Amino acid sequence: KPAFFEWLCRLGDTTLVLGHRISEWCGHAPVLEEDIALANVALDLIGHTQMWLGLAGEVEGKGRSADELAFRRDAMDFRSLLLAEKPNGDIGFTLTRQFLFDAYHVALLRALTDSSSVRVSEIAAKALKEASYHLDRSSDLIIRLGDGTEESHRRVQKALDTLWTYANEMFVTDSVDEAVAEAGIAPRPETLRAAWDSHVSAVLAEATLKRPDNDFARTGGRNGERHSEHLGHLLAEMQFLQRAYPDASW
Amino acid sequence: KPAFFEWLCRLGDTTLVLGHRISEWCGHAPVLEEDIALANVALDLIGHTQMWLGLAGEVEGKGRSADELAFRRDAMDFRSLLLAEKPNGDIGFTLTRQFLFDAYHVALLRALTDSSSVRVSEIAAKALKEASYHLDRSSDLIIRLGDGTEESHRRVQKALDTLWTYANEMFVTDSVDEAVAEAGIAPRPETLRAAWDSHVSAVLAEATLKRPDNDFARTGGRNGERHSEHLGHLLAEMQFLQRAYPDASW
Amino acid sequence: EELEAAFQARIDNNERIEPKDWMPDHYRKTLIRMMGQHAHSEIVGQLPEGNWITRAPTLERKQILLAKVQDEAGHGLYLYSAAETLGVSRDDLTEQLLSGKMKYSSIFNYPTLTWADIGAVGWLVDGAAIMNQVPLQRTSYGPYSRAMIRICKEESFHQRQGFDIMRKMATGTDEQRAMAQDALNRFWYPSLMMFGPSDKDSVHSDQSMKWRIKINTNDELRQKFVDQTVPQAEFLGLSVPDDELAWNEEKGGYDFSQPDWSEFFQVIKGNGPCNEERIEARRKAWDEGAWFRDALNAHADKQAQRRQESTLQAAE
Amino acid sequence: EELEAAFQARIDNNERIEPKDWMPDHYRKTLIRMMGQHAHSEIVGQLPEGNWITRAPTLERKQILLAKVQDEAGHGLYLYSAAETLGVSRDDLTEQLLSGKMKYSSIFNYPTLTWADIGAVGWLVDGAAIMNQVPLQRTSYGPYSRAMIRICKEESFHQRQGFDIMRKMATGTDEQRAMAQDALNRFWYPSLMMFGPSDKDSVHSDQSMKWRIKINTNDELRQKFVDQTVPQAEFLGLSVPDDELAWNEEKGGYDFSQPDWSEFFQVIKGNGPCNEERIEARRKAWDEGAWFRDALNAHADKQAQRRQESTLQAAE
Repeated sequence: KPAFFEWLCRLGDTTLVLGHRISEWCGHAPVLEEDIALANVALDLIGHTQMWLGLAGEVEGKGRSADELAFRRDAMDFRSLLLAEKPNGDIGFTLTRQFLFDAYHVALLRALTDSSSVRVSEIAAKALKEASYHLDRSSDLIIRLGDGTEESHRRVQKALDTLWTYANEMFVTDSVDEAVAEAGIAPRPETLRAAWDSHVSAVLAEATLKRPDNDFARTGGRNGERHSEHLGHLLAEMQFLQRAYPDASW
Repeated sequence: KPAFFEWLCRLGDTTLVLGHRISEWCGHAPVLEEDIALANVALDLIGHTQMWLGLAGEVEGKGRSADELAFRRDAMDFRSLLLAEKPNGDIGFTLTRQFLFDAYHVALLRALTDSSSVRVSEIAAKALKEASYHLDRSSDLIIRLGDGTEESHRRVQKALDTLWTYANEMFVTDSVDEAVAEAGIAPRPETLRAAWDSHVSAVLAEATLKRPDNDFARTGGRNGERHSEHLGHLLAEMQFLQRAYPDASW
Repeated sequence: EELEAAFQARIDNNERIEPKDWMPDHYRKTLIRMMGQHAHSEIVGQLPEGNWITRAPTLERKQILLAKVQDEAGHGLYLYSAAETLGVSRDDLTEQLLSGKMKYSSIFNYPTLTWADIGAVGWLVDGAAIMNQVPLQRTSYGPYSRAMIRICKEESFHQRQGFDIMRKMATGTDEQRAMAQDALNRFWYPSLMMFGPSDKDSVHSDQSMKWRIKINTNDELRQKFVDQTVPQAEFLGLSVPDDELAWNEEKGGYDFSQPDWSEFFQVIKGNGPCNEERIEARRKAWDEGAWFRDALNAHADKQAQRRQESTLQAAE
Repeated sequence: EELEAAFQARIDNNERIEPKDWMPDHYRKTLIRMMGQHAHSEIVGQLPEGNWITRAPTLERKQILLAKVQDEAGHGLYLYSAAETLGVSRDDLTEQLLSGKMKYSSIFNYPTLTWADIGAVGWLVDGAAIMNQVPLQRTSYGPYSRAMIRICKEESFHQRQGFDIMRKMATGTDEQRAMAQDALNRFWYPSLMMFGPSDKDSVHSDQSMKWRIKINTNDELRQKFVDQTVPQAEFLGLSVPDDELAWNEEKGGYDFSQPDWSEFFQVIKGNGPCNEERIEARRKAWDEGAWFRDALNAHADKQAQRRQESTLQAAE
């Protein structure tokens, strides 16, 4: 039970934080089509957050709603991937981060459609449609940017090199994952690596980008042991109204 | 009384917000000497804030401390100058903002040393020493940047043109100012303009910079009627701990 | 001259003008200006609302706001496309926005300072926009008219959402109520300004009405807006910041104070609260995105070349 | 050889080496490396603490933290100046930091995540730094020794302030206590790493000790740090995250677990939690400030020229 709650927070916090990051682009994207597409991705991710944290609240059984989990926990209690916490950088950096996440997200959600938890499999099925669309889009853009100009190639390659060790966190299996895997709720993260690798490698090849070879995994986000400094700033902004007006309803 | 409180908040909120902005430079300045100097200015301004808001709390008589006023009021209740709320931009922008403010600050504090309120005149005397030093420094830097390279000249001129209409807010007199002036506590802001103009014009001339001629005053910060969008973001960050942990003492 | 007469006859006959039809040069220019301004307003209009996406108070409110801002970008897209049928490209229009040659609605130079402002923007600003736009569904230029039909449908949805935020705030805690009243105070007159100066001071109006690019006068629409909005404010328990406001039985509408038109002209001149910041944000997005747009073009060129090469090879 | 012997004799005689004195090339290089690294650590060390200035919980805490970060920049300044006496410029050293050729203390690659971390940094990190630095007041190179004397005085003040934050947190609400414990958990082992690898794995040590650039061994200092810190943690009611920790009567000190040295080497390699972000922040400050430094130089040149011209005119 606590493992299941914890694991749900890992999902919901990651989509929340990443959705927040993406939403920071609203009105500031380099082309109108990206303004629309990024808002759409953010919207989907916040939708997933509602479902995952909603379920987390139910599983916890203390009557906390998705909103309470989202807006009333401090950084220490968050379980978001470090990758999601990374600031946006330029649009190439944002799309690279998205691509690395989307490939993992799709592999994960696909596996979760077979979850022993009906609730999990239902949510996963809904989310998978959206995530697949995100992945199509980000894969396509990585190919176009990687195989675009020298500058776009250089920028995306640099983003990839920077983000790689953060992406590796997605495939680290710990005791929470073991417990949830035991219960048939979710796959061990390490088992998602092969599918991820094959999709990512194929896209990078077409994009003429070099797959980084640093296997080191920067960890601490998903297990909550050591987040990035960015998370606190993000939450200060995100949670302001709920913190400043705890008695209000909106 | 309410006018006096309001007027004290105008001072204290402005030094608080400007001190916050300056402190954002810590560790990010272009030379080590600026890291040190900017931290020093921020430190002084936060010190002034403690004195002004401390007195404001006393005058209000509801038992609110300087910290409560600083960390538990939302944007609507702030009375900071729009100039102070402006994001830092590059170091030239920051120093231009500082120069325009310092020249006003010195003129104001000098006048306040003759305040009918002993408390005000005491605080002003203390703050004046520091503010005079700030003004010497920022004046000197404006001269060096204005009469430096073409690029530095262009950057500072642009900052000046952008900030000018915000600076004009410092000299707008409203009913609060009238009431406080009636009581001999403080001068009417408009009376500070001449001293400001003469210092600013002299420095700009030496800096080979052109004095902007837009007399329009962007208002709404000092009277609280229409702040900038920046203030809310700044407060979300600044007030996070006090908002998230209302029962804690630090 | 003959062409012009025939053109005017078609308009008088309620026919739609389509891109390939002949049209007077001035008609084309006026439409480009209107549609461009309208498109720019949607784009710049993302900014004041976008300012609160990261601080939306609940997940649901965040989703609603994201969807709304996304719709606005979508409206921008329809309108630029419609303008392109008149022979002006989106990039051209964007350059004109950034250089200050073309304007956007002045209302977006006002800041959003509390969450209630997001309600007020939906309720008042979208409300005023709809008032302006509903008649434009029947405008004489076909692509513009069709874009407006799609847009109006979504806008009225946005307005209801804005009103819903206001209702929550106005019936919430004391602090929320204060925010709601403050938002109304700050957005009331700027919303009235959205209809433009009084008819007697308004340029370009006559010809535009003859061409059915403009359907109602500014003052008509403003009156209609006030008449619709005042009862809503009463329903919310908020007071409209106008001491002169009074029901006038005779005209069947409210008497109300005019906004401060000198403020309006200052805002247009660039002295609004957020003018620079709005344009600066858009310029930054445009300039910093240049490499991105270049890359997509370069890739498209490469792909085209590759297709051509493989066609040639297949033909050999 | 003779020179070297005389040089070593002076050191053995506890004399200070001064900039104009002859010194072996390797002594100079080792000192440049040490002092440069030390200066860079002060500069980079501004970042994790600077991260909380804008969120400090009270005005007084904000002032204390500002003053502390300012002191660190000041220490950087002393140390760069002291290094300059060895013939290397501050700009050179900065370039070497940014290119990765020179290091800074690995501890600053760890993030500050809660307000308690600001306490932990003062208490543990400054505590460990002082342990390293106190002996350096007696180091053989005069300018370095004098810089250390100034620095140590301020550092011990910082350490007390850090401990004071921890005390407030450890005796505060449940949430504050949890933050304090969490900060100790995260900073304990990285602080132990600050003394460097165990003596048996440490390079450069012997020669440095002979030259009195280094006074104590890494393990000696680490033991001293643990012995000093454990009772403080007990006083705070916090538990040191080490199951092996136990008082050893015989050696008159604590037995404790070694940190995970593979983590240490990963951090040095660049895989610490914040390596890129730290260097990126410094690089950005440096690159974006180039125009500013150029302008100050250009102005100084102009002024010098003007003075020269007016001197010439006066002479005519």
